[in-house]
Parts: sequence; C-alpha cells; structure tokens
Amino acid sequence: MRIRYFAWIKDITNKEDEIIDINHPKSIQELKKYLENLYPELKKHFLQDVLRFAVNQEYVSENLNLKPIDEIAIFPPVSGG
Amino acid sequence: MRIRYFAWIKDITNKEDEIIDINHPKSIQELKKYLENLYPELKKHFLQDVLRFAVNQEYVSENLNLKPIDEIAIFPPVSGG
Amino acid sequence: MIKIQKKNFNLEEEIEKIKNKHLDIGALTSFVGYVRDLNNNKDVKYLNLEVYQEMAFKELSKIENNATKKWSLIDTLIIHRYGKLVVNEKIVLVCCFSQHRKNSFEACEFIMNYLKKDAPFWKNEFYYKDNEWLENSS
Amino acid sequence: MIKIQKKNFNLEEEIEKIKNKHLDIGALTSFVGYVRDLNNNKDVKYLNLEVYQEMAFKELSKIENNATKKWSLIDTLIIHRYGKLVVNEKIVLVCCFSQHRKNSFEACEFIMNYLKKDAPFWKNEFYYKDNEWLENSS
Repeated sequence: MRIRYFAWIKDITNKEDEIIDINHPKSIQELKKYLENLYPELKKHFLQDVLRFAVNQEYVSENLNLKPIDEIAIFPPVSGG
Repeated sequence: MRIRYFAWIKDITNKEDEIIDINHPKSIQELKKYLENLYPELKKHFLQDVLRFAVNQEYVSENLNLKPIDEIAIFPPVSGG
Repeated sequence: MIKIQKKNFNLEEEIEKIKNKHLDIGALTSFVGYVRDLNNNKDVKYLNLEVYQEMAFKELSKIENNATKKWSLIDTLIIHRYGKLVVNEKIVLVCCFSQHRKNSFEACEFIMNYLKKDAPFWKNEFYYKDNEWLENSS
Repeated sequence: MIKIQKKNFNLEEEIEKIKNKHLDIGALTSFVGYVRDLNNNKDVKYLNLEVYQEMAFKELSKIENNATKKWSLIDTLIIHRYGKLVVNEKIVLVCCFSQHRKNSFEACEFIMNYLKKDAPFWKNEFYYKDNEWLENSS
C-alpha cells in the first residue's frame, strides 16, 4: 500500500510518499490512526476534517475497504485554476 | 440630410445613400412616407415594423425632430457576432 | 479597445498585448465566433459581412462601457471582422479581463448578447445555389 | 483534450489546432487564469504549483466528459501548468467549442468551477518575505 502526500502535508511527513507493507490499514479510519501515531501533527488536521483522501486517484468516502495494492493520497483543499 | 441604406435595403433602393436637400422630412414618420413614394417596395417592410432607424449613429424612437444636418440610417435586423 | 477590421487576427498576440499592461488581471474570459459549414440546413460557402462602421464603434463602446462598470473589468477587447469570410474563419472576438473569474464570465456573455442584438453588422450568407441575409434571433 | 505541462502555451496555436478539425463549430468560450501581482494584500513574486498528475488527468477527464454530455460540446481543451510560475504568466486554459454560444459559455464556467473545486493542484504562493499554500474558496 502506497501513501502519497501533497502540498503542506509533505512538510509534516517530510516525505512525498511511503509504502506500508505489513499490517496495512483496512479503512481510511484505520489509516488515520496509523498516521497519527507516525505524525502527531496530523491529528489536529484530521480532527478539523479539512483534508481530502483519494484511493487510486479517486475521491473516497471513509467506509471503503483498503487493499494492499491501493494507492492512497492525502492532501489539503486544492487551489488549482 | 443624408439617408444611408444597409443590407437588403440597398437592393430595394439600388443605392447606399442619398441626400435629401429640399423639403426634408421632419420626423421618422414623414421620412417613411417620403421613402414609400420613392421606393414602393419599402412600404410592406415599414408596415411589418421590422426595420430599424438610427439618427447620427444612435437608435431612435419615431418622435425625434429631424434636422438637415442629420445622418439617418435604415436597416433590417442585425446579424453580427 | 474596439477594432473593426477586414483582416484576421492572432488570439495570442491580441490578448497578450492587453494582458501585459495589467499585472492585476487574474481572469480572462473570451468568446470567438466562427463561420460554420452548415446553416439553415444548407452548405455555406462564405459570408459577406457588412457593417455600419461609425455606428458599430458607438454601439460597441456603449456595450463595453456598461459591462466595464457593471463588472469592474480591468480591460476589454472587441474585434469584429467584415467583408468576405469563408468557413472556419474567425468573425468576432470578445475578451473580458478581471481580477476574478465570475465577473469575466458574466461580462463576456453580456457583451456578446448585446453585440448580437444591437451592433450594426449584417451577414449575407452564400450557399452553393443562393444567398440569404441572416437575422439574429433575439 | 487534457494537457498538464510545465511550459507555456500559445493560445492561437492551441485553439486553432482543435478548431480546424471541426467545421461545424460556431462558438468558442475560453477562460485563461493568470498569476496576479497581488494576493492576500501581499506582493506576489511567483507561484510554485504542485500537481497530483495521475489524479488530475482522471478528475479533469470526468469534468470534461460531464460538460461535453450536458452541453453537446463539439470539442474541449484543458491545459493546466505546474511548477514555478511568475506574475503575468498563464496558469490554466479551458476551451469549450460548440455550435452556439450559450452552451459554450455555460460549459466553460462549469468546467472552471469544478476544476477549482476538485482538480488536485496546489498553489504555493511566494511573497517577498514568506510563502503560503492557497485554498480555493468553494
């Protein structure tokens, strides 16, 4: 499972992406818990509910089952255009 | 007083413009009568009320007083753009 | 700025000339009208576009001024061609430059609507057998 | 057509390339977004525009398809740049080609609104002293 970070999320994680190989999270909820442990600063942003999640390049609701081959992206509100 | 014709009005008048020097019409109503005599085919178009009149390059209502120095234009509905 | 001309124009050049004057522009909405190959169910060969030039300048200036005031536009550009125009050629360009996109969209559609309604241009459309003077529906 | 690229583009060339393929096009509405010299009351030096490229293609394709169906568009073009963009540079181009003008206006504004809302691009705006990640207001 590959996790990708964008914009200022990268400043918190200090990386653009990472692979979670063992005990990968089964849902976005589990992923959030997993990442809060790794990066405590993310917690307040999860609580504010401002971040967006994409699985395999599609926006997702939180109740999707995550699979080991999924690419998951976490990013702040967009500002294109 | 200069009268200018545009689009298919020119096919009726056979000219682009003309000068009315003596006894010039004092209103659009008088001008219509004057032109109906010169170009009988115009009458039906005046009756259908489809033509537009401009005095000195501005759209006008019919009750304007016409002056000898005015430029008056008669034309069908526009089709620019 | 209003231009009434026979010759074609280059979108990039016309737009950048104005854009480069104003560094506060964030949004440009533009409209281009083209000669279509089919109209009134007939194959079009070309248009002959007639204009009442002095009045077209006055009418387009009024429309431009109204839009500029109503939507706080930073700049505008209207180019309308006349003369013989074949299929695929540009007829008209309207550009509305503003800080934000909503104003430029609304102003551009407003200018096109009034241009179609009031600007003194007439299209004489030539088909393979005959020709027809067009009228814009209101 | 969707292009996500670092380099600048020429409006005339990009538009005519598509226009020339379809002789039934009568109307083009296009939108260009530029880097402004002032934002959040600060003088802007440049933007660093980040993109999630694979997802941006998917999202823009969805938006483009929705607009094409809803407004019977003949063709569309979206170009979005990324990387370092200084004041006065183009950021984005959206073109909607259709037979008549109303559809092209509505479709172009629709695409811009959804692009601003959902397409995964992020602007890191650099001022003279600091920088800031922007968020589009919804």
